[in-house]
Amino acid sequence: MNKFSSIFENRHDYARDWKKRSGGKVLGYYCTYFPEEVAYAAGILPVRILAKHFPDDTTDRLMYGNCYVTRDMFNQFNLGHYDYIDGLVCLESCQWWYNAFDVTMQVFPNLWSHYLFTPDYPDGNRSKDVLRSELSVIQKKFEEWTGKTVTDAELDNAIEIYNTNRRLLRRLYELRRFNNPVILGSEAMEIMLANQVMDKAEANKMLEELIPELEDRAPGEDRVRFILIGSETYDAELEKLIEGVGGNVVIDDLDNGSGYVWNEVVPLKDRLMAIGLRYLGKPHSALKDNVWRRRPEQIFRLSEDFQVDAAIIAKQIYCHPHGTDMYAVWKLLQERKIPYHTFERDTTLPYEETRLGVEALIHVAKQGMTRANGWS
Amino acid sequence: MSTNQLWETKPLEIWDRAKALRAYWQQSIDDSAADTKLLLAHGNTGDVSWRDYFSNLNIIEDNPVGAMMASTSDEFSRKSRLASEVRGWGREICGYVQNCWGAQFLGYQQDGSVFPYRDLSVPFTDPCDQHTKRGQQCMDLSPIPRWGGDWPIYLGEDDPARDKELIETRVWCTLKIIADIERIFDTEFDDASFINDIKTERERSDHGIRIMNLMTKTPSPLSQKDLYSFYTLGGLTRLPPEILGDFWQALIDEIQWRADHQIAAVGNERYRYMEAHPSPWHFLKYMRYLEHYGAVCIGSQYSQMMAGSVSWNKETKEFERRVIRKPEKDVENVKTREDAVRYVLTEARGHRFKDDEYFRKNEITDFAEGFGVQGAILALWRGGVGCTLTRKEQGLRLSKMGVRVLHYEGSQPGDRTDLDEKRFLDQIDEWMECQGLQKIS
Amino acid sequence: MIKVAVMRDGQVVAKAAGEAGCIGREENINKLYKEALDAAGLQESEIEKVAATGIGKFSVKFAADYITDAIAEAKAARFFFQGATDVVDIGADKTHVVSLDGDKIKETVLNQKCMAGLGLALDVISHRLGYTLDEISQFKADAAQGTIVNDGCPVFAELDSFEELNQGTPKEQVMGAVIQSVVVRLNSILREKEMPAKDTTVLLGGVSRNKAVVEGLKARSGLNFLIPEDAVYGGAIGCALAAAG
Amino acid sequence: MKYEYGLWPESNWQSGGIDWRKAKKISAGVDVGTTSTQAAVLCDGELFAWSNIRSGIDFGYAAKAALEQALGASGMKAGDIHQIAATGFGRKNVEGAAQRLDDIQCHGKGARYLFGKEVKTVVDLGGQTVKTIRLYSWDRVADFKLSDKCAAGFGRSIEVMCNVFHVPITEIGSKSLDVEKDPEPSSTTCYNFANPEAVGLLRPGYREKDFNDNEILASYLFTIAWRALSTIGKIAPLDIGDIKLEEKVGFTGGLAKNPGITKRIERELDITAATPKYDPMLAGAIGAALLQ
Repeated sequence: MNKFSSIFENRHDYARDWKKRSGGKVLGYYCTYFPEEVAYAAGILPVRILAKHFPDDTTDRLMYGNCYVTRDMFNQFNLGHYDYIDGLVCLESCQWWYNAFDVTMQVFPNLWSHYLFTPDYPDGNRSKDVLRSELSVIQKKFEEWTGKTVTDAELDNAIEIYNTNRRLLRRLYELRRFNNPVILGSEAMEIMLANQVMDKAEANKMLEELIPELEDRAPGEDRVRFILIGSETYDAELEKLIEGVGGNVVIDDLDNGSGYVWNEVVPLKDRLMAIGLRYLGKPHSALKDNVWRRRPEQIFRLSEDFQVDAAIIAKQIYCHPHGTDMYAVWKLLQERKIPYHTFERDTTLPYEETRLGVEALIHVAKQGMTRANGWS
Repeated sequence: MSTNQLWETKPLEIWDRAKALRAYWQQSIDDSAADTKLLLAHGNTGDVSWRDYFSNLNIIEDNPVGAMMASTSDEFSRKSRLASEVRGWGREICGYVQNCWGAQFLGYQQDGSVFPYRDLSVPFTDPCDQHTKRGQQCMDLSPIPRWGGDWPIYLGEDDPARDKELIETRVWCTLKIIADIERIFDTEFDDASFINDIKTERERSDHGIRIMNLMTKTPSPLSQKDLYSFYTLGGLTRLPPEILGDFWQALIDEIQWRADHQIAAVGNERYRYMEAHPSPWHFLKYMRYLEHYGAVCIGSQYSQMMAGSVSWNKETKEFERRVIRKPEKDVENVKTREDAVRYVLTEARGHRFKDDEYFRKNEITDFAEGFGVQGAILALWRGGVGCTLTRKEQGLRLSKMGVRVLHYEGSQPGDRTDLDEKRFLDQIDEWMECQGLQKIS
Repeated sequence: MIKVAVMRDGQVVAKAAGEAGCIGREENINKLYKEALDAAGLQESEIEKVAATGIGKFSVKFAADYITDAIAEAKAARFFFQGATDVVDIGADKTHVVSLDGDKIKETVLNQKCMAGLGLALDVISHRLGYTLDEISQFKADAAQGTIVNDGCPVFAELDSFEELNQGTPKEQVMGAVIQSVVVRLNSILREKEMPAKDTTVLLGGVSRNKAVVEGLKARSGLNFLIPEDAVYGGAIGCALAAAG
Repeated sequence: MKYEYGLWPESNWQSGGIDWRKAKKISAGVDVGTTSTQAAVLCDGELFAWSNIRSGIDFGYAAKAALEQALGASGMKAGDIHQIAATGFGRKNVEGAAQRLDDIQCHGKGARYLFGKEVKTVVDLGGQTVKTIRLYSWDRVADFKLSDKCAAGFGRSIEVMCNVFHVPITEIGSKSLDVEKDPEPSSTTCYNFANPEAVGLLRPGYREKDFNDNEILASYLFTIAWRALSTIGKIAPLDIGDIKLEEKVGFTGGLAKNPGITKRIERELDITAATPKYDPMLAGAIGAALLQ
């Protein structure tokens, strides 16, 4: 467990060390709709750009109104934390991410860059063809960049590695279905975040050792079961805070959480089409859920499968995709009588202020059984 | 003429005709609410004008409704925004959305009448993320059909092979919308007039380009105040030809006459400035305040966008039509609905906001050069992501070429709560006086 | 704060400063104006011209002219230091960066609304933590020792400082962190357009008296500020110069 | 800046009618907030003594001081209290507290005591956050909402603005009501915007007619009332229509004593709030004492 959290903590050193070992290139991406398999097949390490708060006096010059996360991504580049990144790829998703990508490219023009169009209407008849053509375009650009062609065998290998990774991470989620789960939400989230910044082959080896260990663990404490909904996360602070008050996040509807592992690439003769279909078929992120709604249904299905007692909705300030979906999510939670608490995150997570809401939610969910008499 | 008046000035004669058209449109909205016409949310996608070709369909687009609510009643728009905020749409949602769809939750309009609940919703996909999810607000309230849609773009040079798939997905989406509306609402799409309009569409946007070039002259025959009203009138009402008559031609002729005789929109024009993206709902107030300094606003990429996709030709010093992709079939042999849709969607990769921000970064500097502006007011809307995305960069780019840039802050275009008018007026005074201009009227 | 400056033949002969308030602001203005005149030993009739500037300039009913802040600051900077090329005015409710080009004003930058009331927030938080402004002025650069508060918004910074106190962080560290967040934000405002010149930037405004902030800003931005003795009265003096024409 | 206008008076009270020596169970609750701290001592479930002081920055000391001031000259010493419970922002620093209870439960229970059985919706207008609580009939919390991040500290901002305005905090509410018609609120996102805007309203020629002093106060307090409404409204169901709260509504917290805020909220929701038996700021402390 702590191997993963140490990789997550000093992810920059890990990436620099990977570059020394493999001599390959590191590609930064922002949105989890990025089909990483194509990059991996070309020998490139895809790394998700993560935000971590540092005093920020570099971003006001080119940014206004951004959520703190995209500001920090740009700030990290200015502070030199991402000096090992060789290229950046941006997708048609949230415009604040595009803004972070665009201003980073203006300040670091010699980075390799590419804009990949992923349809906002993922279920359209021609959307799969568009994504297929976009993948072939980016594959050619990878080949020009690395100087070697991407063979079908390499694509199959990448698909196999990524599907194994998803299966292993999905087992972590399955372990959290049971009462008194053996793994806490914060531990699982740190493993997820570590997996998004490391070489999947190495991650699979570490997961294959870790999961049997977990399965022999004694069941954890009896805690209130939460589902975490909202903007993508970049650390496990919130999960740790919830655990500090007697709760435990057993499932999440985050794009970089369950959305990252919920479905696999179904191999087809046309490899790029197979990869594209996986990303179009994954649980919708807020910006892609535009026609008949799937997100509320997905949230309810996860809540029922994992027997959650309450929902925590943590949205970044100025995160408009999740802001626009708020009504649909609230409406579902109210219909299905799932108690929920919504709050906004910013650079710092004030402990007492957040604890107030989470603790009250536990009492509303566990109705009357306060710690004094019995449960808490 | 008073001593400070540099140019002769005269009110626009076309004005009363424009007022009549707007009154006609307002009436048509009220009638349609009465006679069970289907109300379509947001559909004014600019590719296909749904109202003209579906007889029983009427469009109520949320941007103009949100803007009108904000400008007519602070109190009611504040109540609507509260109604939308307590249901989840907080501070990061565009003010137009909060105004228009907040009233949906109140259930009544400003004049107390019942809120016109929509029957279907077609997306206006391109400009900003708020648009990608626009039209969901009514769908989330009650299960009415809403269609998906994309505005595919990419950075870098043109790649016809890559373009092909991007166009195909939009063609398929548009054809699906038309077929579905026919099936679900048992109505009929008027293909003939749609195909015919494609032929005439060309000359309506030519009008736009001519107005644009006329406004590059000093003094500008038209100021943004009037241009923006014509923009919303044209874009908003899309009145049928028999009502419109030769309105656009008459407008062009009058502006041409004014340009030839140097009749200015603002008598004491001594300073020209541009603005960015939709004028805020209170634009009349601050443009008139600036006219005390002899400063005239000549428009923005948004209001001049009536002209469609244009580019600035440095040699001829003129804006000209910009077509990247030649449709396979030229206008004459566009016969079927699919041909027409493919023709409309192929022509320009789109002269829309996302294009300017994403891959035509020279657009704003060309625009400033073309109109010979000395200043630019670039608003920083905290909630409207598409309107705010690259304002700071453009500010730096413009000030590098010598244009004095003023940034003022507000929450969103349709929301008065956050605009500190006093601070904005002080900023205008400072912006003008630092450039050596004093109030002269 | 209201600041009054009386000048004769290009020299400052009297100054007065006092609370502005909002209710009864005009009486405060008149009272201070009298005070300054008495200090200068002048009658009201002997004053040739009165001008006003600042956020509440229009409350000075008897002013003949209203000067925008940028011009007043620019004149004050040149009055104090002939070779000044940039002026940074950090007051209670605004931070202003004015860059000069010859005797024209090249560019002005006003702080963003999220960071409005920088000086006021510093005053309020330090008062709440039990310090006077002079005490926090003596804080050393490493007072924060790693404590970090939000540097984007003073309200969140205030909330974070409560959180730190609640965790038991000593109040010196919390105050040091607040000062550090103010310094970070000021440095960000300096960088919005062109960075002011290294050695010819004049610092005006009430916060210029706060050495901790000024030293922190010098270290972070690399500028050596020229701070006149009457920095607090910069706006008033510049306004008087502008009135003199 | 001088800080005497924003200092609201501290107070304490001891009931003459209860002989605490005969009481079987003496319980106390201490609610340590970011802005104010209250202590309440109950004898067999009846309010015996309370105090309401400013929190300052040493929350542990504030709790001790609040208890001492509550006991005052009643002869009871802290040692005589059987059980002390702590709640609120600084509850962790209260020594001698047997339990640290959740704020929302305490406010619900305390409001039930202050307003009686018929209160169903409790609106706590505190210094840091606005909390809205919906109670079941059997006095457990059914649902609660907290104000969002950018609305933080609006309560605290009144203290600051009183110092800026030079208007005593006890009069700002009534003064702001003394206007014929409420002007538009100044910025309703955050008090950091509202402060400069409210002060700036003095700029003549800025609106059709200039603002007199009371109208500036009215515009500022209307801002805070409107910001509180965005939290209060969230407790109402999501369906169509204006905000409808379950009757009776009780206001607690510091701003409940400011008519400029409560009257405006009542007018907007057209409700008439219940009147508390004791100081509305005591809800948290009384609830903590009762809930142990």
